[in-house]
Amino acid sequence: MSTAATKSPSKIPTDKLLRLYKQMVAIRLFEERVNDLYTRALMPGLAHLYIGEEAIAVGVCEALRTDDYITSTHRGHGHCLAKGASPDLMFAELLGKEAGYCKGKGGSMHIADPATGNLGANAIVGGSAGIATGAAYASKYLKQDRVAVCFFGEGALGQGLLYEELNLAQLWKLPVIFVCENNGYNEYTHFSESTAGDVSARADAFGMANETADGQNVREVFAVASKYIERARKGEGPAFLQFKTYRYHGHHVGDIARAYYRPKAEEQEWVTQRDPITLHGQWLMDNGVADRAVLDKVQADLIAEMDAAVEFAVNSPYPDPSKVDQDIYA
Amino acid sequence: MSTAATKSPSKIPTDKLLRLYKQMVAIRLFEERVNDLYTRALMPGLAHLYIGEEAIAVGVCEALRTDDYITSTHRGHGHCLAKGASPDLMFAELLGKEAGYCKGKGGSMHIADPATGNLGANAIVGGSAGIATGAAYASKYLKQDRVAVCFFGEGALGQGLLYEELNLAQLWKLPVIFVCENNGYNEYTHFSESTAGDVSARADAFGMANETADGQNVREVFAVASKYIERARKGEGPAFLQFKTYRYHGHHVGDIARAYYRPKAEEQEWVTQRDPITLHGQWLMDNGVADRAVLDKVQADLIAEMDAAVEFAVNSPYPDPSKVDQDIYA
Amino acid sequence: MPELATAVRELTFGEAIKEAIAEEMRRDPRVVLMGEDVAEAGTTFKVLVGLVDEFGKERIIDTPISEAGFTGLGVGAAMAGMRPIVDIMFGDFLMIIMDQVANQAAKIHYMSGGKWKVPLVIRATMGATRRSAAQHSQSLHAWPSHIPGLKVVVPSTPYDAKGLFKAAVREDNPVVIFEHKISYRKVKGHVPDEDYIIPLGVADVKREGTDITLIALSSMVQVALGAAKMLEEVGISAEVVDPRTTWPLDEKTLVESVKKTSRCIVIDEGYFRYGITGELASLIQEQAFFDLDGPVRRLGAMHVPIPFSPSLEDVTVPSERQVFDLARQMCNK
Amino acid sequence: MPELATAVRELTFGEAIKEAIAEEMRRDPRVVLMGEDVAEAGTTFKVLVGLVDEFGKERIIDTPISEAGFTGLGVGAAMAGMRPIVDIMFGDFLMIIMDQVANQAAKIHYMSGGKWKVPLVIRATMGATRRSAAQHSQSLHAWPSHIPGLKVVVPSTPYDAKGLFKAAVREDNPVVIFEHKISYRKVKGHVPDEDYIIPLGVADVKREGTDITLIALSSMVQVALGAAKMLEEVGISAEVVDPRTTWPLDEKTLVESVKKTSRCIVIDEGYFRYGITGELASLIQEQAFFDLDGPVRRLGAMHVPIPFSPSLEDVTVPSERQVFDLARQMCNK
Ligand SMILES: Cc1ncc(C[n+]2csc(CCOP(=O)(O)OP(=O)(O)O)c2C)c(N)n1
Ligand SMILES: Cc1ncc(C[n+]2csc(CCOP(=O)(O)OP(=O)(O)O)c2C)c(N)n1
Ligand SMILES: [Mg+2]
Ligand SMILES: [Mg+2]
Repeated sequence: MSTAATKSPSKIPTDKLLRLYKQMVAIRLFEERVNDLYTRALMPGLAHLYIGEEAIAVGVCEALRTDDYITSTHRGHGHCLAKGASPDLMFAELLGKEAGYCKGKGGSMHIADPATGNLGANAIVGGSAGIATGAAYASKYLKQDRVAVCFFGEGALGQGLLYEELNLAQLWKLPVIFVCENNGYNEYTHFSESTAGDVSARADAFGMANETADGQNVREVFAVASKYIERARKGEGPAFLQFKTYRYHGHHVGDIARAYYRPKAEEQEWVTQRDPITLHGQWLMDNGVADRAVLDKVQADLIAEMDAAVEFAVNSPYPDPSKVDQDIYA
Repeated sequence: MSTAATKSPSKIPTDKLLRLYKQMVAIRLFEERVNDLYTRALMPGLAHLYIGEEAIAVGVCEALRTDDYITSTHRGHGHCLAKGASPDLMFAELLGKEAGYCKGKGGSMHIADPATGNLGANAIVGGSAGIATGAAYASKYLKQDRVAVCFFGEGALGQGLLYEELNLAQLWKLPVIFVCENNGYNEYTHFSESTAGDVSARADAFGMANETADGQNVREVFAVASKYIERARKGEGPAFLQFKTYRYHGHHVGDIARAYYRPKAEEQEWVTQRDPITLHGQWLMDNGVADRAVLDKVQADLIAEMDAAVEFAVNSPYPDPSKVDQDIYA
Repeated sequence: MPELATAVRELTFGEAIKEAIAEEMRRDPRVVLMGEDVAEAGTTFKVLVGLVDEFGKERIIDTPISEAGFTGLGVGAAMAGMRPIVDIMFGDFLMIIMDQVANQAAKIHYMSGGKWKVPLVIRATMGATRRSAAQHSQSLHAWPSHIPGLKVVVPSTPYDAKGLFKAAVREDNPVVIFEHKISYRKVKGHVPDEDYIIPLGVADVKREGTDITLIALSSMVQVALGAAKMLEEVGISAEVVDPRTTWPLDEKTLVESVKKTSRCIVIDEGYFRYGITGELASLIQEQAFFDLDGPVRRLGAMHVPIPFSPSLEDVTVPSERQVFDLARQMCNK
Repeated sequence: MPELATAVRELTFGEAIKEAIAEEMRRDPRVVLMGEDVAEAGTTFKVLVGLVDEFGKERIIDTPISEAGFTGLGVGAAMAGMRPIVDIMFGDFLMIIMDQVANQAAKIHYMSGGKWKVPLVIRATMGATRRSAAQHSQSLHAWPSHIPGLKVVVPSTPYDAKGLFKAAVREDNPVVIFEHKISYRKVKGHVPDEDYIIPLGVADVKREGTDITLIALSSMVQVALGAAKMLEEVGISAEVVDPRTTWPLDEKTLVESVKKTSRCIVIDEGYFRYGITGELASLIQEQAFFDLDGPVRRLGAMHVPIPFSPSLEDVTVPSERQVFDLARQMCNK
């Protein structure tokens, strides 16, 4: 595990430290509302909540520029928000409304937003590895200095495509960062049942720089990500980062009875001992960056924003059926 | 590189040492005739010659039982012969004759033979990795003790499927040996232009036992292969073996002018200094296992056999067009 | 309540498939099933819950998320004496495994001159309107149907699902079976508690009629039956014919029905263009042209990527109303 | 010899494609081409020999043997401002890249509500009778044609190849282009030394006629033209119509021709079942039923894995003689 971040957390400016907190809380609140919308049968289909993993999206995306690229996954709300998406347009998309990011055509698993460099969430596990690598290739070819981040769950280590992209990225020294969010489970199966050997060795296989770090410590994520993103930006090549994390909820909102695949005690342990928001909040207070009142204010403001965003989405119209065959071709 | 074989070559019984020689010469003679048939426009399509790489197929297959499995590649004649195929039926297949192994339906890239455990050559680079792994899975499930060998060129390291199979094989401890024949070129491109990092690290990525050895030394190949095949047979899991080798001829029989992608001097170096047949022949003489007359006799007998086989094939009839829609379904 | 025991036993579509798999696994120890989360989770769709308790994790096998990897493994295992069933969850993932299915499994028997066999069953799903968007809602049965060497099964009822699935497991050829996701729980019907198979390549007349033939597959059989009821009310007698397998294809039953009724609509949930309906409409007009009252008509999924929003998604799938309107117009009533 | 300069310039099919690529690369620096052995080797088929000398290895890029990998990379590069051409060599390898093509490239524009674009060209090949056996001889253009969001180009002449390829590069959508391997050297024709494009979705009447319409694609256009000559000798006037793109599809030109001639054969080199001919025959009968003299007929590659042996392979592809015989029978002459 990296110790870069834990050793010198103070290198992160105060406003950034607060922003890391704010962004994590925003994702948490967003996802709680998604769950609620599902429970109230207001959301069509399903959604995969990012609760518990917020530090990764936030730590990584706060190290990116707006014009940098990301690709995301089925569990993508956190990445989209962390990269700068607006909650109102996201909720609208999740509810299938015309006002949504994708005019209701994409839904939870396909939120995309050129304005924030979001190349799109993806419902094919591992399916975006090529897209991220290609964006990095374009950045290099066009002599831009944009970096692309490919977020994926450890389940994507099962997809051959990922290895083809790791090889291409390393061979051509592309500015792409592969971020493996290892939350321990591929759906309802522990990753040790699906993954032979060491995860980091999968990057070593291609001689790719890599590091494994604590995905519940947002400062550590930010520090590690910053290091490799800047390295990539300078043309020094790609990296593979593994962050250890946990999803508190089910694989998707409908996955309620989970005891058959993971113990309640394990869930409790992460929720109570390793929550990235609690930990960072405590650290901010312990280090005199903010007091409880400041943190509470952050949360209160976000609650108001999120509730307004939900209301906007709920009251927003569905697309007219006649729009169904628009946007097939550019 | 392994030194197992070079340290204790004498452990190989005399008849085996001679058989290793004979089998390599058989492949060489076979392939020379393929080239000749092509040049004389008697062979439809193309073929990829195995000349220069004989020690690998022979060293590995001599460590296998007849009921063990192999899968092969577009450059597959050597593997088929080494596993026990008859030259006459092979030539017949290459010429598209009814008497061929596949009734003329497969051709050079698809020779298959259940009698010798040959699951088939494959024209999709890396395409047989699953088939070999699956045969190993069946062997384990059915409580047989058969081992499966997957032969592939280093170019197949570009195919994602291979990594999925390495993971599955290691995870489930399947008796499959992945044999990477690294002849330095993917068609007309040096493998260093297509392969990031160390080849052996691709196996380490899955925690798979692996070894890299000299593919021009048939005794070394045999020793290394024997070790891992017996290990797999005992249920101790798969292995990944890389053998360094060289193809003397073009990527296929029509690839004559090669100077634009590899220097003549490099070819000459391998042909004159590292020929597996010359080296092993010399070793046999140096170590008093055989004298020149014995080796000449081996060759002369094989020439007679190969010429008869060619004649059989050339004189054999083409399949009747009415057979075209037989064998689609079992 | 002894009466209940003699009542007709009804199963859902999903239960029928589970029963087929269980029976075949009991009958033949070479049958195993592998896929992602098939064991304790009983698949994402929960269709196989409980099977692992009977057969153990050696035979109901959780895999990594490697559809191409375990399908390829299934091909090799089938060649080496087993009868594997591989489960790829969403039919959309067919796109990932197509080389193993169509370049390998489909061709090995032929390329080897008939020497090797590949008795492999590939379970895929199909069907939209689950609000799963463009990458989890497709009905891609046209693709494997285009490839010689494969057999393709698209059951519409629990009864058919059980009998066809059992036939597929006993086939010596690779078979792709498309299970309709919405039907898993929604479609119920009589399923005998016994060992029966339905041979692949035999169409079924799901409803007899005289005025128009509705050829429908999978989910569209229910739609066609619904439309047939509506048509009956306006005095049109519709025959509903279900090919049940796209390959082998029971051309005769289809053509004979159309020769009798002189009108035909082909209805499928796959994308409209270059798919199932094109082939079937085409061969009907080839073989029944002079009996036809007018052109064979087709209804397929709208030719668009499948949208997420309910207001859009619902209009992409052929409806009873559409079938009714078209049929009525064709019958001039 | 100044006369030569004014003579009509003839190029092979392969040369025309090379010229199209070179012109587009000169015009637009965002265009790059990548694939296996495309640079110094100029592709396996030697079609691009020399391009790397003009454009360098930064723009004519040799890749690892990772078709899915570099196609996916092409998708991302296209979204991020480039106009990549990816070359997958044998069309059979489409099976490996289908997820990137049909789940990703095809759907990204739609799924993003029109926000992202994927201006990607995918070069594939098609065509049998090269004695390359079942995994290197297929014509799989029906598959991408089935998927909304893709455009599919199947040029038959050098003139069309150049104009259509250039149009494909300028498209803001993913386009799959199928180049016929045998045509690379065998088919020659006039190609202007200038910048012209042929819009996708415009069929071309390759030969006018009055008795029967032969709708043919790619290699089959030559076969149809050959058959048309033979038919002329027996007094039958055949019109040959080449759709040039399967999607978008110029239905109007096809239908109008058939309305005029009242007879139609659709000829394609893809597998016969659930492919191109089914769709085209189907829509012709839908739209021209009452002008038809008899059913629309079809000729496709035999529905078998493609065999290696010349004696078998040759009978799998439709021939001039087959077209002639069928047309003659349909015209009762
Ligand atoms: C190619 C593919 N296979 C299977 C699925 C179904 N699926 C969706 S999410 C998921 C598990 C992913 O696990 P992981 O990558 O670890 O991400 P996590 O859900 O844990 O964030 C699976 C199997 C899919 N969407 N795509
Ligand atoms: C999936 C796939 N991509 C490309 C090809 C074309 N092809 C045939 S052989 C070959 C090179 C293979 O190189 P390697 O694996 O090193 O084997 P070698 O020819 O050196 O024995 C290529 C690219 C193919 N047959 N299959
Ligand atoms: Mg996970
Ligand atoms: Mg090689």
